[in-house]
Amino acid sequence: MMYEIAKDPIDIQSVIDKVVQREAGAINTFIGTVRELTKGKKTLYLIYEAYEPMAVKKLEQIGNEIKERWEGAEVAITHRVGKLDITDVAVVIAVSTPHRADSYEANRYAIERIKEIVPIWKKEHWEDGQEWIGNQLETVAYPSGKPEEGDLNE
Amino acid sequence: MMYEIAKDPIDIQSVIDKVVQREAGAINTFIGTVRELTKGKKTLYLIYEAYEPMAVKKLEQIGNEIKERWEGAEVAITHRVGKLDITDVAVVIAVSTPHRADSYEANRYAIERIKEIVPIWKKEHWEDGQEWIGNQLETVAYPSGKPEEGDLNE
Amino acid sequence: MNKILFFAHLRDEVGEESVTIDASGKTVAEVKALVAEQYKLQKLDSAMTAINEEFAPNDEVIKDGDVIAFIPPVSGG
Amino acid sequence: MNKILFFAHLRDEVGEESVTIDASGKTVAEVKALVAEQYKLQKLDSAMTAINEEFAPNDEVIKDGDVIAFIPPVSGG
Repeated sequence: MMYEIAKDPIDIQSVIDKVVQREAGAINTFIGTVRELTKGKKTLYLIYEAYEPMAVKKLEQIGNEIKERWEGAEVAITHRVGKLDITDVAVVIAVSTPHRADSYEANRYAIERIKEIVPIWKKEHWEDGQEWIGNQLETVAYPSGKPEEGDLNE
Repeated sequence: MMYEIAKDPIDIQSVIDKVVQREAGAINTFIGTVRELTKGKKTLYLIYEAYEPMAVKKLEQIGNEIKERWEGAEVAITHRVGKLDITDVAVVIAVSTPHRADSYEANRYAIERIKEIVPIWKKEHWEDGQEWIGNQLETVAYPSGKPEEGDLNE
Repeated sequence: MNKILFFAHLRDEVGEESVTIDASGKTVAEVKALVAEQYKLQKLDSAMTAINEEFAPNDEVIKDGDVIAFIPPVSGG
Repeated sequence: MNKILFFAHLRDEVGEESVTIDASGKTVAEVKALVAEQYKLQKLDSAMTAINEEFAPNDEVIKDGDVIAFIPPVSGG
């Protein structure tokens, strides 16, 4: 399974192993970790929740979009759910491509798309409260289309 | 040691572990692997050779350049030397930063700088011969300066 | 009948992971209005809707047995 | 005396990892010309030079004990 929602800690190496190929000279891996400070506010821990079957389908859709755009790419993504502490790994995205530039660009595309279309939510817990996070800026979503170049550089 | 030349296979997780920090929300990892085909020619294996003490110093210089440019970045780089087979890992670059965009950009900067200033060479072995690879295009080198934006997109 | 799934802040507000109603023949927009009123959900407008695990536009008509999910702005990654 | 290190194709051509000569007082450019002639190295021009593990310009003057390395275009990564 190249696309997974995991309840247990993610084994990074095993995600990387899924995209190893003889044709690849580059594997770019993005690891999203729980950061302690966001805008000066101290996070104690996070809860991630997913609409699991749909989330897996949407991760797969992202992988297919990447393979269409970047020839020879292989993609594996695992996103964790449940309670995560500071420095815990929330998501691992591994993309292998023949040439290095593509591996960076395709991987970057994946994380931006995850933040747009994959039904996963996080609840931040601080010392003085908690809140479900999501698009507080009321920015545009792209449920079926693809983001424009400019959207990748926010 | 954040910057290493290794004679044995690189443990990717241990390179990643070096850059974990509570202030980081992102760890970008680049893994350079030995690709079978380059311009239609079939590689059997590679030999990497390094001027080791200088290579370690230059990796450290790259790490310092990154920390200067991207605030809060942590960097670890391990490059392997010796005989490498197809799909073997030649280099692992891990960069953690508070925000994700920086982790991609800083990591990309690292691999481009490695290809400019770190005294490591590879010899490609094909069925019909072998050759030391290096700048066959006679492009410009940047021994002490830094590459311009355009140079990162080759 | 149709199962309706809630996530994140919607789940907290409704107090249920899912409810079952008869929505067949109604559009997504109509079901949204209905559910928003019944559960006093002020932010349902900003949620997208999925039918059978795929995003659906507001004018799509729901069939019997369709599983409807309201998807608040996502925050994975 | 000065140790001179060779790498990659230069090492193959010279047939040695290093040689020792007296280069003190000479510039990098002078040593390069000398070594190129002695070992018939046609591509030494495209190599950079390091003195004591740091890149050095062609006009730098070598001191006794300096370790000199010729650095062909690199190909790591």
